[in-house]
Amino acid sequence: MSNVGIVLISHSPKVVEGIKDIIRQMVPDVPVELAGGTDDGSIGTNVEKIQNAIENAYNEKGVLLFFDLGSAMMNAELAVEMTDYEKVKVVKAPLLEGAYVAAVESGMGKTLEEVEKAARNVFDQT
Amino acid sequence: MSNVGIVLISHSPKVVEGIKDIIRQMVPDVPVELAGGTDDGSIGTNVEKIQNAIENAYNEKGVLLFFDLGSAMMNAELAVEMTDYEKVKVVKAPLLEGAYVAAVESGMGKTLEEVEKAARNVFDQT
Amino acid sequence: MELQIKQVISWMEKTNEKIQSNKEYLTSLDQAIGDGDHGLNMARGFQEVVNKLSSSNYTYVSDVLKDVSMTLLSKVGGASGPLYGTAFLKMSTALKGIETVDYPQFKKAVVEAVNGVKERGKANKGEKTMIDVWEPIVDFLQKQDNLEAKELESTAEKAMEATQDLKATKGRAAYLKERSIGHLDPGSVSSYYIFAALSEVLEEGA
Amino acid sequence: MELQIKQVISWMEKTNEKIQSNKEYLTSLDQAIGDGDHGLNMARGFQEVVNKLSSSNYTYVSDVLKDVSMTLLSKVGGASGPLYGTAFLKMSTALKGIETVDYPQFKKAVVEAVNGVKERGKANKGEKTMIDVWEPIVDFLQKQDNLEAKELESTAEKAMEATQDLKATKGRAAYLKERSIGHLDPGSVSSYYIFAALSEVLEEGA
Ligand SMILES: Nc1ncnc2c1ncn2[C@@H]1O[C@H](COP(=O)(O)OP(=O)(O)O)[C@@H](O)[C@H]1O
Ligand SMILES: Nc1ncnc2c1ncn2[C@@H]1O[C@H](COP(=O)(O)OP(=O)(O)O)[C@@H](O)[C@H]1O
Ligand SMILES: [Mg+2]
Ligand SMILES: [Mg+2]
Ligand SMILES: [Mg+2]
Ligand SMILES: [Mg+2]
Repeated sequence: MSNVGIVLISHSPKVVEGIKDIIRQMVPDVPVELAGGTDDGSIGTNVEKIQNAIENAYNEKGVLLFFDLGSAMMNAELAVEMTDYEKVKVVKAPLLEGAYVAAVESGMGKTLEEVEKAARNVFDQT
Repeated sequence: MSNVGIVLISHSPKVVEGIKDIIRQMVPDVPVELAGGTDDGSIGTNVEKIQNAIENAYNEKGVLLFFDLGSAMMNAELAVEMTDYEKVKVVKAPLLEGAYVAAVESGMGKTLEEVEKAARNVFDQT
Repeated sequence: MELQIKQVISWMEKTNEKIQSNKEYLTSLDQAIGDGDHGLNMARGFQEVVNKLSSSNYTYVSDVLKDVSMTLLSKVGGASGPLYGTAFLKMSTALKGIETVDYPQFKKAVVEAVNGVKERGKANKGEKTMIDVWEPIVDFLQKQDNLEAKELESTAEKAMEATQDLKATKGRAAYLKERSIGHLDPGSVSSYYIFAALSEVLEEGA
Repeated sequence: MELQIKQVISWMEKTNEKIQSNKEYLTSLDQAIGDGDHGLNMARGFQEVVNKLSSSNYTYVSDVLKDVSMTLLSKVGGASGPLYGTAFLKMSTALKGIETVDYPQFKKAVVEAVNGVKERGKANKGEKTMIDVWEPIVDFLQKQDNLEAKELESTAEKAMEATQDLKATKGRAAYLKERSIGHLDPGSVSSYYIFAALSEVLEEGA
C-alpha cells in the first residue's frame, strides 16, 4: 500500500530541505520530494525541478504540491498541467505547516482528498 | 528611524536560513534574527537562541516572533516572559508566509501592531 | 505584415539586446517594488533563448516560439519565467504548422498569449503587471487591419509608462500596496522591450 | 516527609538513572506517536542536570531546582524542555528561601508546577500529555496529610498507564488523532520516572 506523495516547492533550497528534515522525524514512509530554488540553485523556482519531483513522488494515491510565494504557485500549476498523471494537485496552504500535516495524514493512509483537506484547514485545528 | 524586528524560530536551522534569504531579496533593511534548531544544531528548538535573537533584533519599534510547531511556540512564549523588553510578541501565523509579509510591512515603517495584523491575516489577503 | 522564421529569430535577438543593455535598469525597477532580480532573470533567460535559437534549425515559426517558451520556463527563476513562457507557448500553439505568419494569424496568437498570461497569473488589466502592456497591445491590434510598426512601439511605450500610476494588486509589488504607486512595473518594461524589438523587425522587413 | 538539598540531588540522580536505562524505550514510545526524540531529549537533559548539580554547591533547595530547570530548558530540544523546565522553575519559586522542605510546602510546589505546565502547554487533563500524570499526583497529594512514598509511585504508575486509552489533543501526537489511542504518552512515562525516583528517595530517607 502506498501513501500520497508530497512535493515541497520553495524559492529557497534550504527551506524545503529543512521542512523535509522536520517531516522525516515524524513520518518516515511517505514520499517527500523537493523542488527548491532555480535550476542553478539560487533563489527562485523551476518548473523542471517540480516535474521531476512529481515524477519521483508519484504513486497511485497521487501527489500534492505545496508552494511558498508567487512564481512557485505559477510553476506548480504549470507542472500540473504538463504532467500526464491525473491525481496531482496544488494545495493552497501554508508551506511548512500544511506540508507537515499532509505528511502525517498521508502516513496514516488517507486519500488525496482527505490529506488536502487537512492541510488546507491546518490553521483552523489549532 | 528603526523597523520592527523579526525573529524566526524553527525546529530546523535550514528553514530559518532559507526564509531569511527569501526575505532579504525584497527587504534589505529590517532586523531578521534566527533561532533554528537546538543548542547543538539538531532538529528542535532552544530558548537561549530565541533570547539572543530577540536581543539582536530589538529596537524601540519592538520585535515579533514567528515559530513553526509545538515546542517552538512554548519556547517563544518562555523567551517573551523572560525578556525585560516590553514590545516583544509571539505571532500566530504561518512561519514563512507570515514572516515574509511582516518583513515587508516592517520595511514600510509600520508599527508592531500593524505588522502583526498583516502577518496574521496573510492567508485572507490572497 | 509577414513573419517568417528569420524575423522571429531576429525579434528574439533584438529583444535580448535591449534586455542585456537595460539589465541594471530592470534590476533597479525590481529593487524598488520587488525582489530585485528581474534584470538578472530576463538577461539570463533571453541570452539562453538566443543561444538556443542560434544552435538549432527550424521549419516552422511555431517551433522557434516553442523553444523560446521552454528556454524561458527553465531558465527564468522568477514569475516572469512561467508568464513569458506561457505567452510564447500560446503563440506557438496558435501558429502551429504555419510557415509565414500573416497579420490575422499574428493577432490571434497575441490574443491567445495574453489570455494565457492572465490565466497563469490570475490577473487582469489594472493590477500593475505585464498584462498592462500586453492587453493594450491586443486592443491596438484588434483595431487595425494592418500592423503599423511605429504605432505598435508607441502603444507599448505609453502602456508601460501608465503602469507608474497604478497600485499593484498582483505579484510581489502587491505586498507594498500604496507604496507601489509611483514606480514602473518591471515586467511591463521588459514587455515593452519585446514589442519595441518586434516593431524594429517589422520596420526592417517593411 | 522532609526534603533537603541532598535528597533533591539524589532525586535527580535517580531520575537520570531511570531515564538513561529506559532511553530506547522512551524513544520507541515517541516513535509510535511522535517524532522519536523523547528518549534522546530526556537522556541528554537529565545527564546535563546531574553533571551540573554534581559540580555546584547549594544553600537552598530552590537553587538546586532552579539549576534543574535552566539545564532542562537549554538542553532539551523538544516540548518536554520548556514543560519540565517550567515545572521545576515553579517548584523553585514556590520553595524560595527554604532549607528543609516539609510536606505542605512540597504539596504547594507541585501544585504550582502542574499549573505552570498547563499554562505553558495550554493543555488540561485528558489530552494525553504529561499533565495526565502530574494532575493525578496533585490530587493524590491533596488528599493526604503525610506522603506515602509507595502510594506516590503507584499513583504515578496508574496514571501513566491510563494515558494508553486517551486520544491526544495536544502535542505532536494530536496530529494522529484516533491513531494516538492505544499507545502510552512518552512524556507521561518520563514523568512517571520522575515520581518513581522521588518515591525511592523518600523511602530511603524514611
Ligand atoms: N500574477 C501575475 N500576473 C501577471 N504578471 C505578473 C504576476 N506576478 C508578477 N508579474 C509580472 O512579473 C514581473 C516580475 O518578474 P520577476 O521579477 O522575474 O518575478 P519575481 O517577482 O518572482 O521575482 C512583475 O513586474 C509583473 O509584471
Ligand atoms: N502542549 C502540551 N502540553 C503538555 N504536555 C505536552 C504538550 N505537548 C507535548 N507534551 C508532552 O511532551 C511529550 C513529548 O516530549 P518531546 O518528545 O521531548 O517533545 P517534541 O514533541 O517536541 O519532540 C509528550 O509525550 C507530552 O507528554
Ligand atoms: Mg523579481
Ligand atoms: Mg524573484
Ligand atoms: Mg518528541
Ligand atoms: Mg522533537
